Amino acid sequence: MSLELSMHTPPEVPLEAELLTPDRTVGMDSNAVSGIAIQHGNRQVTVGDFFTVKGKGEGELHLEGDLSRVKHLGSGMSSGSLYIHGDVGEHLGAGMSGGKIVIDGNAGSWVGPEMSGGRIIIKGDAKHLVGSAYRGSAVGITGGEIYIHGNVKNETGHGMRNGLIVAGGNSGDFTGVNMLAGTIIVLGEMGIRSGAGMKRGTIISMHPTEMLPTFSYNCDFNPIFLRLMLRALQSQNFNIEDKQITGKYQRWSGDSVEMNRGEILIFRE
Amino acid sequence: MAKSESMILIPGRTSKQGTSLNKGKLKDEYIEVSTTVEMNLDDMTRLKLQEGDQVRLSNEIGSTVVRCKGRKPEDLPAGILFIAYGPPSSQLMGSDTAGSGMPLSKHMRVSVEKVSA
Amino acid sequence: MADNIRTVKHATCTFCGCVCDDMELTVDMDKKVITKAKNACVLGRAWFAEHHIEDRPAAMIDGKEVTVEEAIEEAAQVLAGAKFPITYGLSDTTCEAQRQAVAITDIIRGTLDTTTSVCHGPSGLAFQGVGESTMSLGEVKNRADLVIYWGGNPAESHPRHFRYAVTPKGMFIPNGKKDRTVVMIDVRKTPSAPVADILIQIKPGKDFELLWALRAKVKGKKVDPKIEEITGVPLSTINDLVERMKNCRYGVLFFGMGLTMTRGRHFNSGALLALATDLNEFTHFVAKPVRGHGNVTGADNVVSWQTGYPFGVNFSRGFPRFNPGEFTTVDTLSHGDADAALIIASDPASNFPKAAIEHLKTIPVISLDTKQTLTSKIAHVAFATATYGINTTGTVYRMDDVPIPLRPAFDSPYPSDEEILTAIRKRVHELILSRRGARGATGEAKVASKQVL
Amino acid sequence: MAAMLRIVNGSIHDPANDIDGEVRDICIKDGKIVDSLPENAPRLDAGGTVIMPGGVDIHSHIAGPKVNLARKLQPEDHRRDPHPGTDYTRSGSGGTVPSTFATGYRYATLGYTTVMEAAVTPLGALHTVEELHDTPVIDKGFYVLLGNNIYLQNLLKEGKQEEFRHAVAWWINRTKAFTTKLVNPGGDEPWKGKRNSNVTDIDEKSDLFNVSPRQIIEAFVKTVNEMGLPHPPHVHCNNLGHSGNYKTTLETMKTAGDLRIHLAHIQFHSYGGEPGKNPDSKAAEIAEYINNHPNISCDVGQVMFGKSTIMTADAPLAYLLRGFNKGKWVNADTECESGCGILPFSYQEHIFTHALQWAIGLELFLLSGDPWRIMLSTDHPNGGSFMSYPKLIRLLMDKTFRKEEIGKVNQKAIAKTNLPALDREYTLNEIAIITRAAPARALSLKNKGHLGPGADADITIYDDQEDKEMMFNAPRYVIKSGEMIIQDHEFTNDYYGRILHTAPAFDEAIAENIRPFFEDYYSIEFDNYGVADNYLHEHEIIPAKNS
Repeated sequence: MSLELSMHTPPEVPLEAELLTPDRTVGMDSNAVSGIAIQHGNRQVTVGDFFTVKGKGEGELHLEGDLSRVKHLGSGMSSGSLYIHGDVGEHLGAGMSGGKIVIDGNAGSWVGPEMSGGRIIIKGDAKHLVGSAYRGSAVGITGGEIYIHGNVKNETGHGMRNGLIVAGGNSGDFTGVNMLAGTIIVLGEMGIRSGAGMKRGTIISMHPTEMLPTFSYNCDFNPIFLRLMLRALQSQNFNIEDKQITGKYQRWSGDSVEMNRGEILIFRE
Repeated sequence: MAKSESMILIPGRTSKQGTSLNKGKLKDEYIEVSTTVEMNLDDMTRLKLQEGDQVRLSNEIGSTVVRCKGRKPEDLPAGILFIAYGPPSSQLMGSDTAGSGMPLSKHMRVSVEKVSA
Repeated sequence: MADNIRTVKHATCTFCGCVCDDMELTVDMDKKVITKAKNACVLGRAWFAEHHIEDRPAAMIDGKEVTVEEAIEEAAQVLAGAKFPITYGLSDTTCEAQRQAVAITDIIRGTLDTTTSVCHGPSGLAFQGVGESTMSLGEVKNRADLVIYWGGNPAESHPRHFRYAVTPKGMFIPNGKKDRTVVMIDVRKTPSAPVADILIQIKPGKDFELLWALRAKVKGKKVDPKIEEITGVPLSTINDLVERMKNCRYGVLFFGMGLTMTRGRHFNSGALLALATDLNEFTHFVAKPVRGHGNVTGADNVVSWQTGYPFGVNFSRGFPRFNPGEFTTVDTLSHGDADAALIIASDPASNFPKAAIEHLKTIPVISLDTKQTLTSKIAHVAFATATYGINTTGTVYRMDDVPIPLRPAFDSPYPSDEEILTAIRKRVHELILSRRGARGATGEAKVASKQVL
Repeated sequence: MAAMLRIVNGSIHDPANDIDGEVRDICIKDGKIVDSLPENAPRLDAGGTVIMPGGVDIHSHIAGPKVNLARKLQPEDHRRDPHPGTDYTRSGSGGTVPSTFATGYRYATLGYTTVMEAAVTPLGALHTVEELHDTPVIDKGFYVLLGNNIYLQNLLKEGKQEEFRHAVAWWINRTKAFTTKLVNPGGDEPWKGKRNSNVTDIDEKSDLFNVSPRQIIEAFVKTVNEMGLPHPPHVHCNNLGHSGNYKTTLETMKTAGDLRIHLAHIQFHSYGGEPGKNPDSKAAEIAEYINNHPNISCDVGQVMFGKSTIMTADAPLAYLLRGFNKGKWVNADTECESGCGILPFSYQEHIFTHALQWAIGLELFLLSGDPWRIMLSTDHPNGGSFMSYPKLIRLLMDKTFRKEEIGKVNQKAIAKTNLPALDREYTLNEIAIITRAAPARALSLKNKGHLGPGADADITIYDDQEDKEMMFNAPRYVIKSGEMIIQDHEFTNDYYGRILHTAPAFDEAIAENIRPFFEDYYSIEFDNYGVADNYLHEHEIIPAKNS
């Protein structure tokens, strides 16, 4: 049996619910979960003030309702599964180290910032700074996987050091900016200035994009690792055509203002 | 039928806006400054606009009507509009700050059309 | 002939971020007007000349005149009762008032932001990403033989900026402008253009690409020749600029909101700051945002020393948190988060994005301003306050972080921002402590007397 | 808080009054320590505690333009270390460069009640004073940077020793400083004016002023001693951090002759080896020289492992350090006065140089023949945060703990030192000397650093614990000027603290000599420069001999 929370009162101002994670609620009954402290603006309230709680904490947590003003859900979680049936607010899975988060709807900005492990799956769109560093920090995610079936916006994978980010739709500007390593795959179109300041790492896009003047074209090739990756994504219902699996990719290296050891791969029909 | 054209709007500060600000933002002078858009004279000719004509600027956010004023092509390139910040430019400004706090308040793509008198 | 004339020397103009402190004001003390402001620029002259005492109520609630005390009580009740109150503005007031505003926001656990977020906020983020090689303006006067303005129009926004950076004779620049090369980079030929020895017109929105290409060139890296087509700047011009930058003795890059407000925002500023840093491999090179309103730099400083962060600070959890895009005012308003607003010396109702203005109209607003604005018109509680620098003393910071004391010209019948905010701070503290039922309720008197809170 | 309090049953460590662990009463009245109180005065039973005067930090960077730049620079550092407010205290953020409120409160939670900001440009003095007003609990002052001041160097070039003395005094008065600070004297001009170069030798004369660092140091030592400022010139020697710099340090000390001089963070100046190559330890040579020269005082500038922030008026040094990882870096030039460099830094046990620096600092402490002249500091936040003082105290007091810690660091570095052979353990009284009594004496603060009648009632009461890190980390009570600020480890009050400065006499005519220079080369008005009296609020003038 899992824990099921459904929102009965919409918040007037943002709710912050970092304690609502599947691992922290293990062993709790519905009363205990109702008593967990969450933050409503500047007031401390409890889960029960906004959610009806059913079930028992056994590592699987379901939330439903319009959670677009609920922030920090799944923050710091290390195991278990969190399912959100609806839209969700900012800082989803911030700093998580393990476990799985699945969102039916859309997510706000800062999905999985500075995460080190685990998996986030979003069926809809997300906004800015997916899998990124917070301001001032040079290092974004250091591990884990983020799969977004819809679009993402700016600074996806900012400062990423390891892990995988996949966007089924388009990305905004500065995809993979200042990336240190890791992989970003954008199946739709990328905005401008992808890979700016990247040191290492790989950005893959299925559509031509405007390259920064500090990237240089190397060759066309058919990377084997990509075949494996794209097949795996296909099995997760990402829309990937066979020709993208078998076809050739332009390889660009950059960013020359940094170490020039990053690469951007562009599918070329 | 009025011709509509896509241009880039650059709101900015001017010293006239600065001096009129001191009188008060609800005073005529300030309102006049912030409701005037500068346009390349060639663009004006093409759009059949005279100095002081009213134009509607619009984008996916909203629209506003301002008076136009010609600038020589060497001072303002074709396709660029300049306006002092103020309530009219707010009408066209999106609120997505991309995790920065700053809305995109310059270089907004707007469509321009003459408002018939 | 009025004989009650007073002269104020070394007065400070707080209109723009230049904060020129060499004003000599002639004040008609009977009429309470400044009749002459020697050394002022066109903006400064208007700033001083247009400030006279207006006949309007010192305090209003919902448009009706009330006593200042009643307005303070109402403001405190609104702020202490709110769950997500925001404090915004602060660039056109003294550091003393700014300190009180941060204290209020800390006590009520609100969100504090300044006009920095819609001005050089992106440059602040860039600073946090790459740092900055910078200087006080006197160094430019004394040393800079290469001065580059990028994406700004100082002739109109900061008319006397050139007196710090272009025209003056300095210690190692004995002939003033003759000893400097001035480069202006902009999308249009602004009224600042005549001061430039070299004018570079760039295609709109391509600043990042040009800055990035310059960085690569400075580092001796290859740049895609398409850069010429992309930016509209010939390769020969780019190469020439790179050589000038590497070979100058003391170079400076000033930059304006042409970088911060356009697509790329903090990355544009960051690219410029990184370029200045890179150039230090070859020579001494500095950069500086040309900051806007009078004391916006003071706001950055005060908020930073009190909270650790320059703007966009939230206190909901009882300590400061920083996240631009979440706790900045355009966001807290346009997302509909804020449930009350304390707006000090700023007019978001007239220049914010439409969605933000619409939300602002639905919540109780407390405004402090020297003049009527669209914001004071929609305010639930509106205070008319004295003008800093003209009516009040205090401290302001120039765009290069240099603090300057104010020398007021004449008294105002209105209280200062600092006085109003101090009174609100004391009252919200009482209200919050009594809500918490704290033992601290007895502590308030002591704490207040020690001036810390 | 009652105006009177008698603290009874505590074990008193008051080395300035030769009291070493005796149980005595301490009587407080109106913020001062007094001989006696009426029998019915309120009592605080301090049984089982160790009582010391409030701590005095002689060298720290807590306020002013460079500190605030370093704060703004590092949101990532604050985010992990929030400082919540209480009913009595303001909130803030911590990390290596805490907000002003957090700085004051955190010093108080370590039992410190007086802190000196060690480097402020004259142009930034007003900013510093404004920040100090928002730095609660502690009394505070600052040292004004004059060692690269262009006007003063011109006077030296012209041999105008008399004008030099008046001008130095003018600057101290104008900025409300406590004493003069020299940082890498003579090094700014090559940095700013000669494509980021530096002086490398104490006798290297600048082209522009034809004076060497040694001449600058000599002039300040002579002048400040003549003026009788409460603290001698506070000197950050040339060649900080460079291998072989101990020679420069010895030469700097020799330059002072038998006049008073304070050397800042001397650990960073005690390196042997060849320039550009790996350093080794010259702690023994430096300690020996200091031990034999009673005119010299210093603070150690201990390196502690973990995060730090380099912030220094020694801009070339910061740039050099930036070269290692090319991370974010700040350079900030102040016209006619100073340079400045800032970067986030991290000292790591496994890195040779960092481990060597750590060991050299400990060697200096352990080789010190006179705790009154080698004082505790980390050059906060350069060598590490002041929050690491309790751990440093344990390293000094507990040789078993020290040996364990030595075992964790780069052993090649340890092999370059004598640290493992040093078995000395500091006593509580010696700790009381290096953390309060000695700095107070070096600063001529007659009412600080001791618990005799007439002293400020700045008192720290620790639970007597075996683990000295625990003990010094959380005093049970902290009393500031007679006010109980911390009681049972919790804030129960707030306190404003006051600004300590000095006001040496000088010939007012010097101002009219400075004015034309100022008008030519500065960018603000002469009359708006410095710190006007009305900015001081609560303050205390510590007298100079000639004022």
